[in-house]
Amino acid sequence: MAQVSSIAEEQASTPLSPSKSVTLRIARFNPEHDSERKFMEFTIPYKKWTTVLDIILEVKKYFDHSVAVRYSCRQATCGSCGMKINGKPMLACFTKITELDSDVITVEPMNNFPIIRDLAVRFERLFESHHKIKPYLIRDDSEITSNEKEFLQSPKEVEQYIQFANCIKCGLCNSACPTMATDSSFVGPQALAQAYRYVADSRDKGKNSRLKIIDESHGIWRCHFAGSCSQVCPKGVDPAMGIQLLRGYLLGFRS
Amino acid sequence: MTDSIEFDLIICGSGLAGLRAAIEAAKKNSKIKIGIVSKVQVMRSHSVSAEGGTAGVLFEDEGDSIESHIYDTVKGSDFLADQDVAKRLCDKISKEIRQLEHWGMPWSRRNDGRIDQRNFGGYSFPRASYASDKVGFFMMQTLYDTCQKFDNIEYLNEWFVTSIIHDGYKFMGITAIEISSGNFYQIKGKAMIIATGGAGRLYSFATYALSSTPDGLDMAYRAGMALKDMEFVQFHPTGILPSGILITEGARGEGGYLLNNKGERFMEKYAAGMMELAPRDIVSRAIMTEIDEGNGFKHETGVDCMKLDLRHLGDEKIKEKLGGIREISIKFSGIDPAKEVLDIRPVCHYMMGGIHTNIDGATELQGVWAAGEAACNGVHGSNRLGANSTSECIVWGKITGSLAVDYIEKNTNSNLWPHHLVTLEETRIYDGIFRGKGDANPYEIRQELTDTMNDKAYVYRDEKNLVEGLKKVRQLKEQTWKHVDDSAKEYNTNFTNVMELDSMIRTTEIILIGAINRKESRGAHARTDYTKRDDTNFLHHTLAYYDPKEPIMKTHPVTITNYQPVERKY
Amino acid sequence: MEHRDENKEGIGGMINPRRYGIERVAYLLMRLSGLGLLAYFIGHIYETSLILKGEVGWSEFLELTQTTEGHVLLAIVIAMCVFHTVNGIRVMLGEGGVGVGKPARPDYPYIPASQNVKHKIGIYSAIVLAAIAMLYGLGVMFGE
Amino acid sequence: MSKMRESVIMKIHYGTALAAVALVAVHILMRLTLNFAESLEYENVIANYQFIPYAGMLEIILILLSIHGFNGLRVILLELKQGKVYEKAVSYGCVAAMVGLIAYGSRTILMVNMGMV
Ligand SMILES: Cc1cc2nc3c(=O)[nH]c(=O)nc-3n(C[C@H](O)[C@H](O)[C@H](O)COP(=O)(O)OP(=O)(O)OC[C@H]3O[C@@H](n4cnc5c(N)ncnc54)[C@H](O)[C@@H]3O)c2cc1C
Ligand code: HEM
Ligand code: SF4
Ligand code: F3S
Ligand code: FES
Repeated sequence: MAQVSSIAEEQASTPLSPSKSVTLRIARFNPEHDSERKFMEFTIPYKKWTTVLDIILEVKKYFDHSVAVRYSCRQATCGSCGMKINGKPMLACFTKITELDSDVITVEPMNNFPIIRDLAVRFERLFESHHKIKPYLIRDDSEITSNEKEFLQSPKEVEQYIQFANCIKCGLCNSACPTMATDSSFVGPQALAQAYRYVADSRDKGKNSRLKIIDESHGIWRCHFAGSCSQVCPKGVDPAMGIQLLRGYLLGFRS
Repeated sequence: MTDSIEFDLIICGSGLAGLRAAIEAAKKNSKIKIGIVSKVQVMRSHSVSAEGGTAGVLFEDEGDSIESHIYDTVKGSDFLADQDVAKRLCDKISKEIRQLEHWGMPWSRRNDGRIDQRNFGGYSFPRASYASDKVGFFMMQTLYDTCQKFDNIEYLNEWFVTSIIHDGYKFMGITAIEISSGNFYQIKGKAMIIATGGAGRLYSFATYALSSTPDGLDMAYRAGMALKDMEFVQFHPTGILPSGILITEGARGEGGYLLNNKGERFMEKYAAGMMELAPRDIVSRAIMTEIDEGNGFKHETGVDCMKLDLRHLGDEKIKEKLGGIREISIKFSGIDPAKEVLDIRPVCHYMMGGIHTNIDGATELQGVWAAGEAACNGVHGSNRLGANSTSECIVWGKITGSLAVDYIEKNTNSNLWPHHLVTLEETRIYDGIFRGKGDANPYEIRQELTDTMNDKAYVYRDEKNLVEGLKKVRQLKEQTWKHVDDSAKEYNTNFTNVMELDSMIRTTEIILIGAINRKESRGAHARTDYTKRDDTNFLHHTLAYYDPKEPIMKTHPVTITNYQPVERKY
Repeated sequence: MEHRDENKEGIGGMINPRRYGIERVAYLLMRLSGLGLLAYFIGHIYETSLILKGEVGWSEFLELTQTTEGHVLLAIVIAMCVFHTVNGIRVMLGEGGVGVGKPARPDYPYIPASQNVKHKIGIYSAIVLAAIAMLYGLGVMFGE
Repeated sequence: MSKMRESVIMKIHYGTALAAVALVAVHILMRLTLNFAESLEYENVIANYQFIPYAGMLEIILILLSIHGFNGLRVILLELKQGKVYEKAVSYGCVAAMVGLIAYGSRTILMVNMGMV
């Protein structure tokens, strides 16, 4: 039967075509045991579609089982695999080796998140901030009664918020933001963009209560429109835009 | 002493089914304590990858009917669906789609403001509600965000559940490892909902998230519950090469063509009525037949494939309705679908089988329900229609959430906590796995195992290959892979990976034995040595019960209400 | 709660202008110029208070500022002032939601609309104007 | 100030900046109306101070920029480090410095204006 040729999506051991190699440097650090971060180096062959996540998992499988890294979907929709790749926060599964244009790839845990071990970081703060801005439609009739129809919404109205709804909570924006670099209490671009996502939804009636939540000393005002959040966002969310539009309400530019 | 936590309701799994159940339970009774225990963080569950749509009748005023949805589902299932269950799904889902909308779901809309629907395989009406091509992601977001309204839901993010504790007939709790700290816990509870999703990573070429392994199925199996219909594994016709990431059926729903190397829309030969929008089992078989007849292409990795052509849809339509797969194909395959055709091949995509439940999602163990892909309530029979799975997750998430609360309100846990079972489990995983010894690399074993499944139990199956596959699996099982080289406690995914492998080996055995036993072709189970459906001998579900040596296989009747099996033509 | 090292990037990360484009340079210059101006402002209030010491005190102070260092310092203050003002107006507009683009369906490859030419032009013109003003100031001061 | 809503404070921050743009422009232009060095001669400066509208403007600039500048400093300091005590100290410290600077500057303006030199 012709169907038996297996496909090595989880990476076959024998490469099918001659391929180039890259040096992968992985930051290793277990705060419970180690006093400092060390780097381990591996030389890994790659092909044109190989991603950084692929080679990290290659290392985990064949060289060192103990690499701690978070991953799941491998298609840039689950937001697990954010890390610092050659100095910038990116999704490992959404970054091809060929795009990096470098023979050495250094992967480190994302900044501004506490390290659990190696590349895996804690997300509690991001989840809490997200929770804080009331990320749901606020209105009294959001529980449906038996034969009720949908709330009508035109494609144009959907367009007002859909881009912000694309956020996968990967935290790259929070890792790139200059305020987050020093401020442990800042709500952060991820949550602020989500606040705008709901405010901009024509079905929502919770604008005022949300504005009140983010109008505090470590709220929206700690954003200085540096824009780095938008530059690293892998999903085109453009949190910087959402935040400034949201602030427009507070400054009275918009109503 | 093992650390202990207590909840009223334990939900294992934070995908669509788990979150929907949590909301229902939290809403119904704000006093009960709900714990969502999941080995990934809440928003990282596999469900976020669902792309194409959620089926449900919304336009009865424009000619659609629930009756038709039921029949399409039953016919799609090759008549192995339990028809009362299919009816329940189709009756309930329309309201659920609107409920999601009321919670903020960004469904794509028609110009008149109503929720839009698109064509999907096997349906006689455009019935799949969609949100561009990220329906699962947006549904997950809507549910996760709605969960934030409730104070009685707690999230145990990245906790690996290892076993179910019960006293022989009634649920008592679970054991789990907190991955970040490596600590082992017993979690007591009055009721449990298993929503651990599918196990498609049993195949190396799969659309699934890398975390989709059969741990949940296996823990239920080990606890004495039956696994049902495991031989039915759905192969989606269009997995993109080389990654295996899904190109949604919505791509064909919007008008995409499948082409062979003669440039023909070959589906004409196999399903002239529905063409590319025939159910998945039929399209996948057609692709493999074409390839076997020499009408396929070779991908640069050396793999046989077929082409999916979306160019005629135009750039704007692709951006608007298929933005996600556009991103995927440009990024991972370097192909812009508006300009070039895509290389695709059938790919492991869904498990029709799962934990045996009744129409309410109740398992054989009192106090335990199962919902979503992990459950097998019989709604999909031998072949699920596209867009019916997210629907199923929502409907039974809600049903089980509500029933579990009723149960909790009526029952108190008076029995003595079975400490010895916890100790037994601790021994199993720490002495048997964590501190095990051996030379075999568990990751290589996993690779071989999943490659074997790909080779031996793919779209077309036969006795010889299946038996060889089973032999291979048993060989692998005997090797010394049960050891964890990473000795640290914190975030030890080496440990969880080996535990996943442990459950994978048991589950593949069940799939292969079920497939060997079913000497007919039905739905997703297509045998070249028994090419016809055999309703006299095989119109029944398969059950597998745990035995340390080998699964005990049984059968279970199919519920037929209105529709007698007929030959399936599209 | 126990203290956890948050692995924050710290001041070094906050001020590093090399990774995220001109917007991040503007952010840094805005902060530096703000602080610089504040320092100058405090100094300026102090120096003008010297006038209370009568003509002699004032002239002594004037002489101090007439040195080369004084001129250069003043030129930098002029540059900071112009940059901070022009960029400040840009930032104020942006932060009020003006010129940051319209929400729209994002298409891959994603280009964030808020990081648009209008704002880039704003930043560059702030820098250029600051440079011109500084040169002009130097011209006036050293031209005598 | 620490009890004010952050939006009120920041509106003041922006407002003072905008107002300052105009006034500082006037202030600098005044330096350039005569030639620069001349404008700084003792008599001219004293004359300026004693011209009441100009002195008033200086006072306003003083207040605006003190508010703006020290609030800017407060913002930076708040972002640098967190903690209840620290943040309180920053807020009150900045207000105190602001008030101090305004007082000190006003003293100059007032005394020169009233011819007390
Ligand atoms: C690529 C793709 C596209 C799809 N598109 C569609 C579509 O368009 N329409 C449609 O109807 N269906 C679609 N499906 C099917 C559908 O997405 C899934 O069936 C559905 O999402 C399953 O949801 P779930 O809630 O059952 O489980 P999942 O979302 O798979 O969640 C499983 C959960 O269980 C947890 N878990 C597992 N094991 C353990 C353990 N040992 N301990 C603790 N937690 C554990 C996991 O962490 C996870 O949270 C698609 C499937 C795939 C693969
Ligand atoms: C006259 C024109 C001025 C304008 C239009 C202006 C505008 C601004 C704006 C909009 C900000 C906020 C920046 C942000 O949110 O990131 C700011 C910050 C600041 N300003 Fe000004 N300003 C002016 C003059 C001054 C002067 C004269 C001083 C000094 C006394 C000063 C000191 C500061 C400081 C210290 C900051 C904080 C820096 C920061 O947060 O980035 N400004 N200014
Ligand atoms: S806004 Fe973008 S970068 Fe930030 S968490 Fe969401 S997807 Fe990630
Ligand atoms: S990077 Fe930070 S400063 Fe604002 S625009 Fe983005 S949140
Ligand atoms: S693995 Fe899911 S985003 Fe990378």
